[in-house]
Order: sequence, then structure tokens, then C-alpha cells
Amino acid sequence: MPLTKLHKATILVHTPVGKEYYRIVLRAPEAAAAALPGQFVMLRVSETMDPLLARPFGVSSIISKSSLELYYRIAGRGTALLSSLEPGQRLSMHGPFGKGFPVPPKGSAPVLVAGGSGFPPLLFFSHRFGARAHLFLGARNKECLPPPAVIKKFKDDLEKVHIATEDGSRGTRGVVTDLLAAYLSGLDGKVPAAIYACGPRPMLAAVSGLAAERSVPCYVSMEERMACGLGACMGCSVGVKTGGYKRVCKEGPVFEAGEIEWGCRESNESKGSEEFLTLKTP
Amino acid sequence: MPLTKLHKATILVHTPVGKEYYRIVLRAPEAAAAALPGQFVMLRVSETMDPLLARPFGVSSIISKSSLELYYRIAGRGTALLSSLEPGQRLSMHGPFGKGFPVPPKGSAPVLVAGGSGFPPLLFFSHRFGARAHLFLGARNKECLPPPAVIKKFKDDLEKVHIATEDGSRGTRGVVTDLLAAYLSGLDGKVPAAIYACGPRPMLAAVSGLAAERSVPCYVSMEERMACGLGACMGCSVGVKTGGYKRVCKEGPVFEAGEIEWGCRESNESKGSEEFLTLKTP
Amino acid sequence: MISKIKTKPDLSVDFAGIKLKNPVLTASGTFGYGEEYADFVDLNTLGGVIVKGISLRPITGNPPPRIWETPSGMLNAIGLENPGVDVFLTEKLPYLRKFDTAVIVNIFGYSFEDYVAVAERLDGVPGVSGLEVNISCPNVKAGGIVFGTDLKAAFELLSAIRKATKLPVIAKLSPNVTDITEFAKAARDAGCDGLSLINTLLGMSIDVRCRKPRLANWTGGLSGPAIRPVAVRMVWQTAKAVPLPIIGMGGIVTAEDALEFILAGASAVAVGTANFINPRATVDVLEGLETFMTEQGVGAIGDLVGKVSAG
Amino acid sequence: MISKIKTKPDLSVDFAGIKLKNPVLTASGTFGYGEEYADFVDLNTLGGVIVKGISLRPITGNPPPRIWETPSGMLNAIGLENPGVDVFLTEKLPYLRKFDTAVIVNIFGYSFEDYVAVAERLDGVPGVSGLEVNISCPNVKAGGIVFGTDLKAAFELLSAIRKATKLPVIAKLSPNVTDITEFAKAARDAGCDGLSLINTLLGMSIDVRCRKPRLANWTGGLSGPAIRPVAVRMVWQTAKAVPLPIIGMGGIVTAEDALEFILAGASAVAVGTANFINPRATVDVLEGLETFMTEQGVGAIGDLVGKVSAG
Ligand SMILES: Cc1cc2nc3c(=O)[nH]c(=O)nc-3n(C[C@H](O)[C@H](O)[C@H](O)COP(=O)(O)OP(=O)(O)OC[C@H]3O[C@@H](n4cnc5c(N)ncnc54)[C@H](O)[C@@H]3O)c2cc1C
Ligand SMILES: Cc1cc2nc3c(=O)[nH]c(=O)nc-3n(C[C@H](O)[C@H](O)[C@H](O)COP(=O)(O)OP(=O)(O)OC[C@H]3O[C@@H](n4cnc5c(N)ncnc54)[C@H](O)[C@@H]3O)c2cc1C
Ligand SMILES: Cc1cc2nc3c(=O)[nH]c(=O)nc-3n(C[C@H](O)[C@H](O)[C@H](O)COP(=O)(O)O)c2cc1C
Ligand SMILES: Cc1cc2nc3c(=O)[nH]c(=O)nc-3n(C[C@H](O)[C@H](O)[C@H](O)COP(=O)(O)O)c2cc1C
Ligand code: FES
Ligand code: FES
Repeated sequence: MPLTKLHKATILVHTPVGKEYYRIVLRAPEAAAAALPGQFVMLRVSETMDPLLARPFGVSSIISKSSLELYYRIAGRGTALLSSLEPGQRLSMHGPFGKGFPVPPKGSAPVLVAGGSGFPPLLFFSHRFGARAHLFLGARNKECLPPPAVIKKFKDDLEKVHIATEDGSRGTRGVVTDLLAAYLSGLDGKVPAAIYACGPRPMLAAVSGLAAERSVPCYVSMEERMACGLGACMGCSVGVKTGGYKRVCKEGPVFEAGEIEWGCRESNESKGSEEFLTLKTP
Repeated sequence: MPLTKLHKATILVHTPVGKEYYRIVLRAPEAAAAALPGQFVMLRVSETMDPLLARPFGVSSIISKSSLELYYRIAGRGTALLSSLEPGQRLSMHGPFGKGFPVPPKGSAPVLVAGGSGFPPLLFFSHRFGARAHLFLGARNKECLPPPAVIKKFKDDLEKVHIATEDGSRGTRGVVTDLLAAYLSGLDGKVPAAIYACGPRPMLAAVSGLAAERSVPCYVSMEERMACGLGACMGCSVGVKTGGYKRVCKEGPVFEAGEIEWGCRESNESKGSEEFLTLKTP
Repeated sequence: MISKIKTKPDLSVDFAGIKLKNPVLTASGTFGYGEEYADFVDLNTLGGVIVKGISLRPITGNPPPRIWETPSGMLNAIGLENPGVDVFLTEKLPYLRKFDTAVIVNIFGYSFEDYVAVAERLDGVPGVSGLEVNISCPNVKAGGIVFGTDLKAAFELLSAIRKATKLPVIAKLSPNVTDITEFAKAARDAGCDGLSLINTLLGMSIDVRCRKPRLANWTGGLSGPAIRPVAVRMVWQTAKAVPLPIIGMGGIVTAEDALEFILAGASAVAVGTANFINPRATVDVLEGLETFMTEQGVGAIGDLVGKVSAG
Repeated sequence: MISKIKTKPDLSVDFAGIKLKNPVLTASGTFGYGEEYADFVDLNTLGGVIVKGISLRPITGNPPPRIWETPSGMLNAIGLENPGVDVFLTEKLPYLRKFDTAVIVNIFGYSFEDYVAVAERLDGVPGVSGLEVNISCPNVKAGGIVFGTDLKAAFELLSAIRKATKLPVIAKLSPNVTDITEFAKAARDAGCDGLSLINTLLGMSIDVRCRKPRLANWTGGLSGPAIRPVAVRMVWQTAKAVPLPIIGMGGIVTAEDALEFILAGASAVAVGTANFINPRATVDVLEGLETFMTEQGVGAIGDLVGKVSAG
């Protein structure tokens, strides 16, 4: 059988971009041919049994017929290990997986919202469907915004980029959802075709609330810990309003915002280890 | 306290030399200053928990005030992983550990015997004390002999190098211990000051027998699986004639041949995995 | 040293009356209902598929987070989420029946009656080759009786299931016990046809900065390569103690790992967590077994079962 | 979020009457008798050293091979090789006494009488702070009774040891049981002052090409990060069930790992297999604990014990 979702992806480009962010370009022709905005790949950062599981990363761009791009932030030991790998090395990769963003109606002006490190899938989306779109970028401070090169790409692809930082170090001071709310209110009853959001759960919940108030269709890209990425382990469940759970990797990662039961998962959890907690050597 | 046995060793040189052999030069000033012929270091081939344990390797040379050299053969997954590392990377290393070879009497003509991949400690020994020594090198065939560059080094440092291969593809056909026996017999009652041997256990047992028959002092460098390398875990025991066990890492790796209870440890065990048994990826 | 043979080795296994074309199965809960792996594995190549645990009624499972990675292993507390036996029969089984592979249905219940009812429901269903009775899930607290760690309860439950079906009954044992061979004997006494071991070890992990358990369920089942030495030991102990055929599992990633179980006494093996890190792990294990047998001149896989010796 | 405190956090622990300057100990059998680590660790910095298991008479231990590496873990079947209590007292203890650290002597026997005799021998010996009674070594088959997996035998043995010494008695429990809290209760009922858990999980590995066990002893004890989730779970269960203080161990490599045990309910921790891969693991754990407490504004280590909560 042709194996179009199993790859030995060669690292072509791997560079730090901004604080704790890395850009990686992987050669994986079948994945590059198949990936849609909002889909993700499962990447094994080592061939040993520790770390064991593959890590999910949203596809941020198709670079060529044979390669795709990811952006990642060092969040723990897996991403730290990944960041030490060099071009030429090959990684096991599966995917693309999941349901991507629905394609916006032709000629429509969608609204995009990216919080923290949630920008990669929206980058891909912008390039494909962003000509008339407005993007709202939010972060704690300017260091936590996407790297400048990424903001530049967004600006190239989109109609407008709005920025909010909580400390006011770049763009408007405040949370991105306030900026979004002001924008939506300023539209004077005109509503955007749809909102597409990716970022921390509390932000997605807030965006979802704004969209619901204004009856704007809203799609959110969710994150949950994953083992298989392909619907088998039932590990990546998110609670849904109709009761029970749906799988982020299969029914998602993009969900209609109204489906999600926002209250049922606390999002505060700590990621990988800080320096002083990990295995040390002289 | 000054930590002279704990190193973060930087790979300076790392090159394949001959079939499945690698030469690695590590920057580790304190270890380079302290190591004696016959001693070994414990090297962690990865900072993750798999593989977990450090691997023991005999020091084959002190390259400079600040660096030492090891030769290793790919024997399993740990050494395979090691072989993929690049100059510039840093490895946790402990040591040097163990009791080295006793220093031969000044001006004496010691006999060295190296079987299979047992040459590294004897290379170090040769350079220090080998001016009048004869070395007997044995292997199954010429591919399993030490790499040519190593044989050259031996020839530079020693009085004579004798080679035997079981298939006759290089040097005398037969096992190295026959060659050694013939040499010893040819000395006409003159006996060498001492025999120093390193290699597979059956070879060491045979050398030990030859030495005992002729009452030549004989020192063998033993191998056993190790966890700590420093005498704490009691994992690396070899049976001794007086009953009970001694630790290869602490009382050894070099033992007087007469001490060892040769019969009590079968040496046939298979090492790391062949290609078809390991984790595959497309 | 060992002469190579020319003929293709015979990998077929008659496991408790279930004809397997080879000993490689999928561990319950790690391969969905087969369809999830269709992009990676031709199911026709597998000895069989053991499906995700099925109960009488649908189960929504535990709240997230449900998984956490640990050194060479993972914790899961899925809570046996499944669509229930009716949906399984109408929506999942028809897909599996399209393939030439044995379908073993893993079943569980929250009560004695539930277990028996689901076993009855599956009896005589075309396309079902056998039942694997999960008496060992560490994540199910309801019901009061912990069948997997109470000998008498295990015996009674398995006896009742034995009576409820003509299908081969395989008891899936818990490793969280002092002496697994006692449970194996209880299964034999209850009339079971085979054994599966091991299920996951009960474990826990804590987010130290937030001072919270990593799993919403607090504890979960530890699986993956980390547990393999425990699993191999239990298979070895059980194979010596009880004559029932065994499906060995726990951390199998490669053919070498599978061979450890077979040499320890397992007649078949199941690949679990490895499917997550290599979706083709089952096929790679199978191919590795074949190569190993050819290289070592082993004519039939059965010749390796239980063949570990001091040498 | 959490305000930093200026004062140095208080790491001292009163463990069952043993004054520890901090909660970081060494796990028995992984740190020799302290001297082996003198090149790497200033013993004065440690809370205490739990020495390699000591018996009445010298023990030569098992034939090699004695160890084997497994995914994120290792198997060992050392067979409790040790020079016996007399040599310990004359040759090992004097070295340890030079340091300002608690010395806890791990003891074991091949019979009831042996255990009691070695406990008596150590009673009142200056420089010995407490006894850790190993009723759980998976590698000792002699003696007939497996104290670690038989509740009554455990209770009787621990009661006798309790009577034989005025030293604090810490029972070291086996994880190879269905319900570890029952053994913890037996230890409490026997008058023990504290608990140590866990010892190694019984495991096995096979050399598939040679069809031989990897260890001459066939089975061995699994230790290292692989077992940590099981260990944390057992400490958590035991801490809830029994009021005795606990030394938590099993796969601790970093301060984060140690904190998992402390939050689960351990008052002190022991670093074992990690000493092999990082001879300064104990010190690194200690320094990490201090930094963590400072960063999180925790004044005393005791404030963290058992503080895991659903949040
Ligand atoms: C659909 C999807 C798309 C994603 N896209 C991106 C992306 O484009 N760029 C990016 O930087 N990050 C992305 N993430 C998050 C990324 O997967 C995690 O940051 C990463 O797995 C952390 O691994 P670690 O080993 O560094 O952290 P650790 O804390 O060491 O991870 C421990 C375990 O938790 C899991 N885990 C930790 N955080 C997350 C998380 N947020 N989501 C899922 N699993 C997690 C890890 O996979 C691992 O199993 C995405 C996550 C999902 C689910
Ligand atoms: C004192 C001493 C000095 C050594 N010097 C050298 C040297 O200079 N060059 C060289 O190539 N090799 C040397 N070896 C052997 C080397 O340590 C092993 O080849 C290596 O550990 C194999 O590791 P692996 O992960 O590739 O194999 P695996 O088979 O994956 O190893 C599995 C486990 O077995 C252990 N192990 C396997 N073989 C041996 C062995 N022969 N000795 C000890 N432990 C073993 C490993 O450390 C590991 O714990 C020496 C061994 C000892 C004891
Ligand atoms: C995510 C997950 C879900 C599982 N679900 C089930 C189940 O429904 N029924 C069952 O008997 N075992 C279940 N198991 C246990 C596995 O079938 C297997 O016994 C165990 O994981 C050990 O094998 P492994 O280490 O190869 O994964 C599950 C395991 C995992 C990891
Ligand atoms: C090589 C080795 C030797 C051990 N010897 C003893 C011993 O003599 N007595 C004992 O009670 N525990 C012994 N143990 C068990 C450890 O003290 C500890 O309980 C176990 O290894 C789990 O901790 P870890 O995973 O941090 O190593 C030994 C462990 C190892 C690895
Ligand atoms: S990650 Fe396995 S079902 Fe989603
Ligand atoms: S390797 Fe630990 S005592 Fe020798």
C-alpha cells in the first residue's frame, strides 16, 4: 500500500527566530502535497524511547512541492531536544492529520485571532485565504509576540494586522480580545464572514463568547496532549456542549467554537522543566 | 570540592576508521591529565533517559594536555547513537576509573596481546612503555583487525607487531594465541617480563594459560557490563579463584591473570540489535 | 553458525482455537477499531486485531487531561470511552470484517451483569473470533469489586462469561497483583481458553509547579517500553505455571521485543503503545520476526514459544 | 505570580526521630558505603546516606551477568553482595562517621533469626541513626518465606526487629504486591517508625539470539526513571492510608522528580539509579529543591509534603 502519511522528514532549514521560537523546514513531499491550513503533523524528536511520544505541530506553510514549514516554541524537553537537531538529520513524522479550517467564502473578509504561540496554522491560512482578512495578534509583551519575520509575512498576506500586548510594549495595551471587541463593534452592524482563532484556551473561550454575542461563525483550533494523533488512543479529548468528548486530532483540531464546553478543562498546567529542575551536568 | 572526575567533554574529532570502528577525541582536561594506560572512562551517549547508563571505554591515548582519545566499535544501540554525534557536541563523562596496567620494569620487553576490539588500552600502553615490546594482534579476518592507522601507530611505538587472522586473510593463519605460543617457545627459555592482554574472554583465558605454563606474569583487562563504573553498584563482578567476586571497575579492569576464575562466565551473549530488529521508519 | 533455510517460515498460530495467520496482534485501546490505522497498515497482514474495550452501553470516559508522557512510557486514564456494543456491531465490526484477519473483541463492564450481557450479545456474531475479557483496567473504579485483583471475583466472573458464550474466552490479567499466576490459575479453573498479559501498571505523575496530578483522574495506567521487563517476567512466570496459551504484551516496539515474549512463553503478541510512535509497528514487528526466523533457521514460530533456557 | 522570599528555605526534616539536615538521601545499594562517591559528593551536604544492604555474614552475591539496561531503567540481580555486619562496623562505618550526615543502615537476612541478629548487632552503635529493613529484595529466594509479599510474615519480622533495637526502624516495602498499603499498615502495627518505598519491580529480559536470560539469575529488580510513575502512585496511596513518615524513591533523577514524591506524601527522598548516570545527582536534586522553594516562596520543605490537590 502507498504510505502517504508516514515520513522520514529531512531537516532542510532550522533557525532560531525570536525568543525561544524556531523555524524548521522539513522535506516531506507527500505531507507538503496534502497539508491544509489548520492541520498538524506528529513529529518524533528522537528515535530513542525517551521522549517516547511524537509532538503535534501545526503546519505554518508549504514551502515548495516537497517541503513544509513549522514554527515552534521551546515548551519543554521535547521541543528543547528538537531545537538541538541540525539540517540533514531525519525525523519520523506522521500526518498531516486532523480537520483544518473551513475555507472562507470567496472574496469574504475573515477575522483571524492569534494568541501567544498560536500563530502557525493562521500563517498558512493567511497565505491561502487572507487577502482581505484582518489579524489580531495578542501576547503578554512584545517578546512573546510572533517573531518579526512572521509578523512581516502576515502583513504581506493580509489586509491588516492589529497588535495588542498586555504591557503595552507593542501595539495597543491590553488583551487582544478587547481590541477585537472594539473592532467588531466599530463595524457598525456589519459582521465578518467568520472568525478563525488559535491560541491559549482562555483566549479562545473569550473569542468564542464575542463571536456568539454577535452571531459570527467562529472556528477555534484547540490543543490537547496527544499520543497517536490519528484518533485511536482517545487521549486528546475535549469536552463538548452536547455531552461527552470529541478528539482534537480527529474531529479537530479546528472546532466550531459553539461546540466546545469551555468550562471543563483548566488550562493552567506547567510545561517542561526549567533549568534547575532538569538533569544537570557540569 | 574540586570535581576532577566529572566532565562535560566536548567532541573535537569524530571519524570512522575502518569497519564499524570510530575514533573520537574528547576535550576533558582533568581526565587527560589523570588517565593511565588501562584505565577507562564512563561516557553517556545521550542526555535523555534512554539509553540510561553510561558506557565504559578504555582510554587509547592522551592527545594533548586537554584531550584524550577513544576508539570504539559499534556494538549496539549506545555505540550506534554515539557514532551519530558531531564535533562540538558535549557529553557527560566520568572518570578515569579503575586500576590500569602495572608499569613494566624499565627497559624490559613486555609482550602485548590484543584480540578483536581489545586494542585501545594497549595503544595507550604501547605509547608509554612499548619501545621494546612485541604485540600480538588477532582477529577473525583482516576486516576485524584494528584499523590500519592504529596498526601503524602500534608499529611506530613498538619493536614488533605480529598478526594472526583465523582465515589467514592477513598475517599468519590461525588464532593469535598459537602465534603467541610459538613466539614464547622460540625464546629458548628466556621469558618476557610480563604479558599484557586485552580482548575477548576466551582469548584472555588462553593467554592466561600460556603464561601460567611458562610462569610469566600476566595481566588481563577484563570486560563486564557496568552501571556506575566507580565501585558502588556491584554490577560488574568477575569470579575470582579465591572465591567470590571482584569488581571490574574498581579492582580491575586489569587483573593478574591467575586471579580470575575463567570457567564461571559464559561469554556468548548477543549485543545490540541488528537492523531488522530495531525500531524502523520508512 | 546457524544454517539458513530456504523455505518461508511458518508464522501461523492456533491460539485457543482462533486461527491466526501470524502471532502479531494489536493491543486493545491502542489501535482503535482498525480503521484508524488504514493509512498505515494493511489489516490483511496482521494476525488479528484486538479492538478497543467494548461495554454494554456507551461510555463517555474520563475528563481530560487523559494522558501524560513518562520516561520510555506513558500514563493513560481514558476511562474506557467507547460507543457501546450496539454501535460496535453496526458501525465498527462491518469495516473489520472486510479484512482477512481475526477480530478479538475486548470487553468489560461496570458490574458482573454488564460483563455477562456484553459477552452474550457477542456470542455467535459472525466475524468475531474471540473475546478478551478485561478484568484489569486500573482506571475503572465503579462497581465496587475489582475483578482484576480479587481472585474469587475473577473466578466467578470468568466462569459466568465462559457459560455465556461459545467463543474462545481470553482473560486479560492485571499486573498490579502479588502473584499473577494465581489469577492465571483462576482463569484456567473458570474454563478460559487463553490469557492476555499484561495490562497497564497503575501509576501517577504530578505537576510540581501547580501541585496537581498530571491526569484529571489522578492515577492512570503505565504502558510502553518502560514496563517491558515486568511484562516479560510475568509472561515467563505464568507460562511455567499454567498450560493456557498466552498473548504477551507490554512495551513491544520491535521484533526483538516480541521475541522476548515468545521465548518467555507467549504464543502470540500484541503491539500497544508502539502504534502511537510508529503507526506501522505491527508490520515492522511481523517482518522482523520473519527475518529472524529465516536467519536462525526456525521453521515454525511455535518452535520458539517458551524456549528461553540457561543455555 | 508567587512572591519570592528572601530567607533561605528550611530543608531540615525530622524523620521518625532522625534529624536530617535536608530530605535528600541515597538509596540503598546505589551509593556503596559513601566512600565510592567521595570524588563527586561532599557527604556533609546530604541529608543522609542509606548504605548498601548489610547482613549478619558476608554474602558473595549472584554470578554475573548481574545487570542489564532496559528502556529508561535497569535490571539488577546483585544478590545483596556485602561484607557482613562486622566488616561494615570496622571498615565502612568509621569512614561515614567522619561526616555530618545521618547514616541509615539497610539490613536484611535469609531467615527471621538473621534479620533480628543483625538488628541487635547494630543497636546502640554510635554513628548509626536508624535501620532500614529490606523486606523486599526480589533477588533473594532463600529462606522460604518471602517477607515482602506475605503480610503475616512481614508483621512478625518487623515486630521482632522493633523489639531488638532502640533505633528508629524503617520498613522498606516491596512494590510487587496487590496493595502496598496493607504492608504499610502491618509495619505500623509492628511498631515501625517510618516507611521506605519503593524497592525494585521484579523484571526479566531475554537475549533473543542466544535464547538466554540477560541475567544469570534470570529475573532481577527494575529501577530507574521507568518505574517512577508506579513509585509516585504507591507513595501517594500509602501516605493517605498510614500516618508514618515515608522515604520516597524510584527513578528520581531531578529535583522535579523528588518534588513529585514529596507532594505525593514523602517526607524525604532517596536517589538511587540516578547516582550511576550522574554521580552528583543527590547534590543536583538538593540544589534544585532549594531553588524551587525560593522561587515558589516555600519556607519549609515540610510545607510541601502531601500537598498535591485537584487544584
Ligand atoms: C494540534 C496541535 C498543534 C500544535 N501546534 C504547535 C505549533 O505549531 N507550534 C508550537 O510551538 N506548538 C504547537 N503545539 C503545542 C506543542 O505540541 C507542544 O508545545 C509540545 O508538544 C510540547 O512538547 P515538549 O516536549 O516540549 O513539552 P513537555 O512539557 O515536555 O511535554 C510533555 C508532554 O505533554 C505534551 N504537551 C505539552 N504541551 C502540549 C500542548 N500544548 N499540546 C499538546 N501536547 C502537549 C507533549 O506532547 C508531551 O507528551 C500544538 C499542539 C497541538 C495539539
Ligand atoms: C573496562 C571496559 C573498557 C572498554 N573499552 C572499550 C573500548 O575501548 N572500545 C570499545 O569499542 N568498547 C569497549 N568496551 C566495551 C563497550 O563498553 C561496549 O561495547 C559498549 O558498552 C556497548 O554498548 P552498546 O550500547 O553499543 O551495546 P548494547 O548491547 O546496546 O548494550 C547494552 C548494555 O550492555 C552493556 N554492554 C554491552 N556490551 C558490553 C561490554 N562488552 N562491556 C561492558 N558492557 C557492555 C552496555 O553498556 C549496556 O548497558 C569496554 C568495556 C569495558 C567494561
Ligand atoms: C491509551 C490506551 C488505552 C487502552 N485501552 C485498553 C482497553 O480498552 N482495554 C484493555 O484491556 N486494555 C487497554 N489498554 C492496555 C493495552 O491493551 C496493553 O495491555 C498495555 O498498554 C500494555 O501494552 P503496551 O505497553 O504495548 O501498550 C490500553 C492502553 C493504552 C495505552
Ligand atoms: C544495583 C542496585 C542495588 C540495590 N541494592 C539494594 C539493597 O541492598 N537493599 C535495598 O533495600 N535496596 C536495594 N536496591 C533498591 C534501591 O535502593 C531502590 O529502592 C530502587 O532502586 C528504586 O530506586 P531508583 O529507581 O532510584 O534506583 C538496589 C538497587 C540497585 C539498582
Ligand atoms: S491523539 Fe490519540 S485519539 Fe487523538
Ligand atoms: S560498575 Fe558499579 S561496581 Fe563496577
